[in-house]
Amino acid sequence: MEKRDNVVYPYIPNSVSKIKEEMLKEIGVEKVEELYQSIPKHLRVKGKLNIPGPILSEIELKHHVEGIINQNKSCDEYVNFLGAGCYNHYVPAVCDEINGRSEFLTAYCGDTYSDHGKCQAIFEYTSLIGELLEMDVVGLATYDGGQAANTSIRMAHRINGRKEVLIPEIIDKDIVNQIKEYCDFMEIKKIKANKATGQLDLDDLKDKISEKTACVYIENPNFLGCIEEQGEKISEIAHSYGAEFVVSVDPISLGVLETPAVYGGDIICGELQALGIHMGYGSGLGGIIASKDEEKYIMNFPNHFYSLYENEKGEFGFSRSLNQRTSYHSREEAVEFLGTNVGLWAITAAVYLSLLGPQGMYEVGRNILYKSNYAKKVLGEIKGVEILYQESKSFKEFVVNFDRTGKTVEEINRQLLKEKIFGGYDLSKDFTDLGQSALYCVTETTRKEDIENLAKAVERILLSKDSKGGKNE
Amino acid sequence: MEKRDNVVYPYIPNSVSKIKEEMLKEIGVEKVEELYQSIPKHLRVKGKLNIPGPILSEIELKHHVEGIINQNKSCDEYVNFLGAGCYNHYVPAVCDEINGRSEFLTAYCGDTYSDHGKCQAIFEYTSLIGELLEMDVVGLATYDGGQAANTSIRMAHRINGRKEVLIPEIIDKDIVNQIKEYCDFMEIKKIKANKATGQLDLDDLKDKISEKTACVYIENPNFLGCIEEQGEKISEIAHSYGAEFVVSVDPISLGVLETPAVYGGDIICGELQALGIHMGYGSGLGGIIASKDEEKYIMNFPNHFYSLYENEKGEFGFSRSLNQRTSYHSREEAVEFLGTNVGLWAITAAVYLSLLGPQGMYEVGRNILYKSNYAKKVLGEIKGVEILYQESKSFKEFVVNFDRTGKTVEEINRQLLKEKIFGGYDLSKDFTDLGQSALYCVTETTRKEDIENLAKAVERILLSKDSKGGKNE
Amino acid sequence: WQEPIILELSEEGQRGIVFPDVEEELKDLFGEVDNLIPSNMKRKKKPDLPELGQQQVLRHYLRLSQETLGQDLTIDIGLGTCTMKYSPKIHEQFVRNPKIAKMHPLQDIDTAQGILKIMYDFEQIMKEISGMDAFSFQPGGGGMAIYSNASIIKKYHEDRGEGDQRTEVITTVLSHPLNAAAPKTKGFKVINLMPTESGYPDIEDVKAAVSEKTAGFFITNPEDTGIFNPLVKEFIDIVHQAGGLCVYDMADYNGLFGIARAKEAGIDLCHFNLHKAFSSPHGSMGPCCGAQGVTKELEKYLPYPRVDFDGEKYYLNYDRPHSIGKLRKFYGVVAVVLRAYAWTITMGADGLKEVAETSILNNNYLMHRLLKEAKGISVPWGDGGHRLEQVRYSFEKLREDTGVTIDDIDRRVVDYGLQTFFQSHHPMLIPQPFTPEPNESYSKRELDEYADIFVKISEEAYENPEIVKTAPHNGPISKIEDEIIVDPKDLIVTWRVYKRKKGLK
Amino acid sequence: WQEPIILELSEEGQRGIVFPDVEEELKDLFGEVDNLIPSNMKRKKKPDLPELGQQQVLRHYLRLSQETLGQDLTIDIGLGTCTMKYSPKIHEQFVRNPKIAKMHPLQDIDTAQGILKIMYDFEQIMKEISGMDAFSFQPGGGGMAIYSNASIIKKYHEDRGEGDQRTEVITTVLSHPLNAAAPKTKGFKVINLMPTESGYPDIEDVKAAVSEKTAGFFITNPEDTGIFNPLVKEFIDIVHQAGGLCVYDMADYNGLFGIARAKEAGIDLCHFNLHKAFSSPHGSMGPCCGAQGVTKELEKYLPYPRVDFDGEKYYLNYDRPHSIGKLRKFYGVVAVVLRAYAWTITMGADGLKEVAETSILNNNYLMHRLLKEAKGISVPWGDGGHRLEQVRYSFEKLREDTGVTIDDIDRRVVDYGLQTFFQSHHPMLIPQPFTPEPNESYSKRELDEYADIFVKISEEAYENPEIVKTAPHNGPISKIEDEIIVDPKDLIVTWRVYKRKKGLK
Repeated sequence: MEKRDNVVYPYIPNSVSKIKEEMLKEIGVEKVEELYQSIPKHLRVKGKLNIPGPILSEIELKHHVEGIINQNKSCDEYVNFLGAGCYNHYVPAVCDEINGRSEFLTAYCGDTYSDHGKCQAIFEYTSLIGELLEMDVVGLATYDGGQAANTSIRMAHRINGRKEVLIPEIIDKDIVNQIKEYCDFMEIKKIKANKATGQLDLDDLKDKISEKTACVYIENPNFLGCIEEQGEKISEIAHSYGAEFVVSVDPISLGVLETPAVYGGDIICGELQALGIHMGYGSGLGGIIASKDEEKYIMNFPNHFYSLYENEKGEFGFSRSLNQRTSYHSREEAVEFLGTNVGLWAITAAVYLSLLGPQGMYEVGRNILYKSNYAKKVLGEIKGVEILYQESKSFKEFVVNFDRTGKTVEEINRQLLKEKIFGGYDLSKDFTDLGQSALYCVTETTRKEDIENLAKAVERILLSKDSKGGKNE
Repeated sequence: MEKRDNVVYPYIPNSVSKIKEEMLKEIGVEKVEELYQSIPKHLRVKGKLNIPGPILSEIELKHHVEGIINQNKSCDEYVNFLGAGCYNHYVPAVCDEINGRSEFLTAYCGDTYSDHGKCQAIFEYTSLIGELLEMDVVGLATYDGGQAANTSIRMAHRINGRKEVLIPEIIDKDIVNQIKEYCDFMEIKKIKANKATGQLDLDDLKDKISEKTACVYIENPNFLGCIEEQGEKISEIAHSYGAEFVVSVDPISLGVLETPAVYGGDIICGELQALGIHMGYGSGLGGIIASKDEEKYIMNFPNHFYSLYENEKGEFGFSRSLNQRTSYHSREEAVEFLGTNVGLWAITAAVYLSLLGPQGMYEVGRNILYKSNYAKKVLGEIKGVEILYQESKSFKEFVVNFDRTGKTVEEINRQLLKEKIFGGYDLSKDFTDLGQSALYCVTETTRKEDIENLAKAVERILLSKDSKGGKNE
Repeated sequence: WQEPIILELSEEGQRGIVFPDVEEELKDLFGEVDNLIPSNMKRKKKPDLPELGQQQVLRHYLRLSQETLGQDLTIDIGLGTCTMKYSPKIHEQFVRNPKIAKMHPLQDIDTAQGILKIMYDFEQIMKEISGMDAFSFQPGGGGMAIYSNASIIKKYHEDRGEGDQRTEVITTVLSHPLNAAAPKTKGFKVINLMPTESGYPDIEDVKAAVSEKTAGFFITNPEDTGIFNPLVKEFIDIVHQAGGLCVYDMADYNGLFGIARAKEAGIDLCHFNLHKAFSSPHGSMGPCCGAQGVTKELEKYLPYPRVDFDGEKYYLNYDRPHSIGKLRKFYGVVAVVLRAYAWTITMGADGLKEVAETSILNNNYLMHRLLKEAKGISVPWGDGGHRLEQVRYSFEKLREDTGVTIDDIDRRVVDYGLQTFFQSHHPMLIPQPFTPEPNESYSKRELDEYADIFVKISEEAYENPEIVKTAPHNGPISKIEDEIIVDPKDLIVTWRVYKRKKGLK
Repeated sequence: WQEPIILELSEEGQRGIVFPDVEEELKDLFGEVDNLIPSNMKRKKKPDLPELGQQQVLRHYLRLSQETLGQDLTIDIGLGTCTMKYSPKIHEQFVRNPKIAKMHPLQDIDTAQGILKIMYDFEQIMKEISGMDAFSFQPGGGGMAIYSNASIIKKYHEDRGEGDQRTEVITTVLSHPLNAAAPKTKGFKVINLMPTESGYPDIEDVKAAVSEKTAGFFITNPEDTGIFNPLVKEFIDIVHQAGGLCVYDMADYNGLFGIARAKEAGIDLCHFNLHKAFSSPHGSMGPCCGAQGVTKELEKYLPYPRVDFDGEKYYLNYDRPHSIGKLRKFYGVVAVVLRAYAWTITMGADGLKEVAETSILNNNYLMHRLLKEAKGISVPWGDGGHRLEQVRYSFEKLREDTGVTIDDIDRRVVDYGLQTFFQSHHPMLIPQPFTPEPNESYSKRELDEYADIFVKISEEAYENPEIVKTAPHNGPISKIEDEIIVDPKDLIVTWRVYKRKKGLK
């Protein structure tokens, strides 16, 4: 290993000794250390950090990192039936191309003039989400769907000052925990689900709603894939108590399913990742948030608004607006804190929606409807396997119960793994009422033969006797 | 499948019926067919083409194509010791980034004003190759190293009107065939090699050279990896007969090895692929061609020259120059034909040379020298294995002879394949004198343990008895 | 380009991508797709999305990209506090590898050992860099990490029965606004300390601020002034004595690698922005990762799950009874963790220190040149001595002399091909502020070019102020006269609102 | 940007990338590296390459890329004969997959079955599209394919004992220059036929040109005029009767997919440019692929190796005793073949015909608008009827009226964000020529925008010709007054020569 003094780092152009000396001379000091003598000795690091590296050569770095990540298996190699909040939708090549552009990838908070293109792309994101949701006001995407739900709920609280939030019983435990963490001054009440449909039990809702209710929050489709048909009624009930109606949607369903704007949603939120963003082991999440065009909503958004302006030449420009709401401008006086979120995913979603257009959104939704229903059908035909919530229509996801097979989801999934299949998400821990159930997900990337192969594999596994055996090899 | 009339192709925006009708109306015809009625019926295609497709959805296209190409094994999966004209050198990520930019990828023959950046990048390619070779005139890269050799030889012929070309006996059969194909009006004479060194037999050269010799063409290092040390002498001999001295070089050797400009090369050519371009099963080839700054050379280049100009504002511009030489300008009066070549690879090589700089070029050369010599050493120590041309120093490639092992290269390579190793290029067909020999190649991407694993594998294979067995599974 | 809004480019019937047709067998099985949708949930009006061919979409967004000054394209020194540094291109190959990009977060851990190892190993690295005992990479950015730190503080005091008592958080007015906003969002009352002429608060002010109500103290060191607060340990001791916890905002850690850590200052919690000092690209404002570090005592509060190693296998540990719970689904933006890991092992310990030292050198070199050559610029506070990795300058003198404001200059730099610069967080204590951060990614030539531009603009301001005031002249668009709205009714964040306001179709 | 030459950006000692250090063990084994180099072959003077940090290199070339008008970025209709069409981005994922990019051409065919299958299957597709019996994808571009066709013609006549006799090749002066240059390079004498007012040669001229010396006839149909020569079969028959072979240049086949083929015209050899009609990107002038097609009779002459299938496995067939040999090492630019394969199967038979028909429609629509609206433009030759996929216009009237030349207009379009257009190949029979090719990739909106720009420039020429003559005003650089050198001494293609001429270091 060469001595440190001789190392010139490709990422640090001025690590060349001669250049450093020139600069030090210009400044008028002898050693770099003199420039940070303001840091007291007792606050200094003793000795040298004990970390791995350096791996200065790109060849060796690539070898090292790829050696590690090659231990992973991807959903290209395995057939995936997992969903539950992150989805293996198709990512068009053009989405990858645009979000890989050095310009978008390495821009940050530049504004109206220097990052005109970025600002326009973000305005297009909010505009296209607006069209998809039929909502006029859209905030820049936030961390994830859970955070979008959190902010929606807090917005409701800020609007009406109330501290109770009603959420459905059928909901992802992680989302509940996110709400508990972020809205910890609020009281969360769960509304029961109809056992046969999975949809909201309106009687229970009526029982629990009151003048203390800040908002009714539902998901459509819900966490277990059931399409909620009672949106209009829920809206009426919520509004009759002066509560806001917050709906979380799956945006990729909106080519075929109705937007909550039509059945009375006041604030719409949702998880963005489906719209052209790779899963990335969860890296691809983003939060949609939108509302009606009323001051009480607008002024309670914590997010940046890139508003359109026209100058005298008739050119469009885009500028952050009504900044007094945000914590960048008003610190603790802001409505909520606002940090850097997922701008690149917002741009990607704009590209996705532009590529698909109304027809593409319709087709992808239709494709998922047919194929997920087909999967329900073929799995449901397996002896001992039961599809739950049959009385509801479902979108993309559905619950498969294995109670009558005598096998656990865990066992079955372990066996499926050997056939290069990621089986459905195991619900047995979080939804104990449902016994040995799994949440299966079918997207437009799932092929008909994948579904048939899954069914065959499940059948084989259920017939086999020794499927309990230890770990996956 | 939907009816054709309804298909809107994402790559054909005007395939929308309504738009087509609008355009036809504007033109004043009823059907598109009317626009090509000038094509006589007897020249028309009868019926519909019988070809596969359509696969209109990107998902299915990706599935289909990747399904096929996944049958390939790459040099990421196998350890590669093949060279022989195409090399597994490291491609820096920045090279991939730049040649993947939509702008460079989809530009073509735009010129001075619209493609200023491309023209400058090409000028930088010629400038940096000029520095590497210490040559003043560099042509835009041509199809491959063989074509560069061809043009060099024809340039020599055009300069002195002679029709004999002397080439070394140790040379790639394909290159000879390229020369035969392209310079078929010339007579090719082969100069013997010294058995011990692989270098040119100067006595044989002296015997064969004459006033009829258009040029002496050598490769340095030669096809079997030997470094030719007699450049200066060969140059003297060639020049004393009024012949041109053409040298083909491996550009990646030039951080450590002397450029032919110093030992008398008049025209320098070579294969470009080593400089930052992926092998791509041979897709990455390109031809370097350069000469001294003399009219007789300049006016005999068939390639585009992007010359630098300054305008009144002191801005640099780049424009194709001395176009009368080229076939675009002069048709059959041109010096040779000129078609579209490998502009993107020229730009990539410019990026590569800029990244490496003098120090990087030195280091990569040094790395290859150490490791290829190490490979010679450890292979040479295996019982029955002999390294040929030991009396020469070598660069990157060298010949391993297995005659005394009783096994053929083919057998050994078939066994190595099972260990995920691509063994050296089998020379037994083209170089019958060398018996069961293979040309091994070691680059900076070859790891020390790869070499050691190779040696162990070869040892194992040579010890095993049943290595003759049939095909690789 | 004068590129229209994409909805203006729409041509009816065109399309950018096709999805696989549904097999006839499935159509036969289920009939019309409407059979699969509850009748009242069938979308009645198709969304008014644009209709364009694939290349038309591509071309539009490529053109927009060219109108965006990414750090790759420009000498992006102006965005102080953001550490706009080089994000190595090789890292993009790693994160775009299907072995990362196409992983589902719930897939069996046996099939995710690679990425789990990276997360685990990087935690060990972060522990050593900071001296803290445990890290979570779940926060989706610096803001969420600060929030998460506030959450832990709250839980900590609750567990000790002081939840109702300790309701105040202290920070400095020069700390990033989120150090006030995130604790406030968590429910704390926020006390802001003002700096003295030294650039940092007086020790007496700290003493006055703490009380039995003090839950925590959020501090950045150095703040955006680049002045290191040498009394930080004393501050921390005061807060500790009062029973509060102390948090370092190390979002902009770039000038301290290998020089100063949280541990030596006695810090309880801290966070780093991996998209800043650790080189993950900013991505037009995210996604990013706020790496949250805590002491051993506080480890149990970190969000679930944690990545653990049982000697054989990496696994996700959900057994976290004391955890504050969940901030973001799954495990954070692991792609950012992977890039930060790659960068850190590339540099090694010596390289990290070189990063810090070169950043400090670059910053002081730039300051030296600007103060010497650019008329009308000054550096308030501090003793006129050296700064660490950034400096907050003031162009107040220039404004007084010429009437040219920092906003004018900020538009003018665009004409010189520079990214808009960062002035200051609010409140702007320093008038006409300008906060560049010339980190280690820039060469001397680039620093000189950057300084030259400011010297030039200063000359312009004194000689021909109009050219600066009416800038940009060479940007993607000209100056917008009135870009600040105060009435929410004027807000236009969607094209549908624009159309409505303009009375368009 | 006003981006300097990269050598001007060099800062001594900086570096863009590091290679692995050599293991100590190896250094011990061999000592100094000089021991491994013959003493007289050790490089004495390091090459004067630039020294820059990695991002500085990246930034430089990114900026140059932004100063390049790729087809992805602009409505690139002007480059007639080049078929500047959309190259789908998904194809770039295919060719950049390591399973293609990192394949060595000599690796065992068992490990290359995927790519061999693609080459084999694509040959079958090309056979059907053209009606020919066999294809080689070895030629590295259209030029090399024409050359290869000339080689086969030569070999064919040699095999029949007529090698010395058949020394002449006939082509038309409107055919691509390579149809003259490549046969000439192969050693043939070239006879150029002139067009009549119809746009194609008279049948009597063909008869007069053929003789017992005729080796071959190289024809393009339609030529760059977009006029289909309806007599082509008669021409071919005449040549065949005289004992010559006939070659179609189908480089720009875009208007004929599914409509007209080589086979029906009785052609013996032809070639297609896969980077034109088949959508592989042009890559700033390559790499590309000239697909060479021949009849059964001539198959044996194709370059070696061929990709064959033995019923179980694809393999490389080197057993080609009659082959003309080798044009390019290995098997051609297979990445281009892969893209063309992907494009063709995406479109299918119906889609290919739609490509041709839409191209013809777009072209006639543009012609209709330009002739109607742009003053000073005309379309010589033909009967004023429809054209196929392109048109050669003339701005002669405009020049006469205003003094504005086609060169002026060609610079002026850059101000409107368009790529420079193609005027005409040499010799320029039509004065002030302009040859656009609005293929199927462009939308009606884009065609209209393109037409509008030309209408506008025509108006400018009549109203304010100076603005056109002094263009560009908005390009990366201003007009260079004197950019044509005639003396080789003035040539500057390397920075070293520039420095020498300027007396720089």
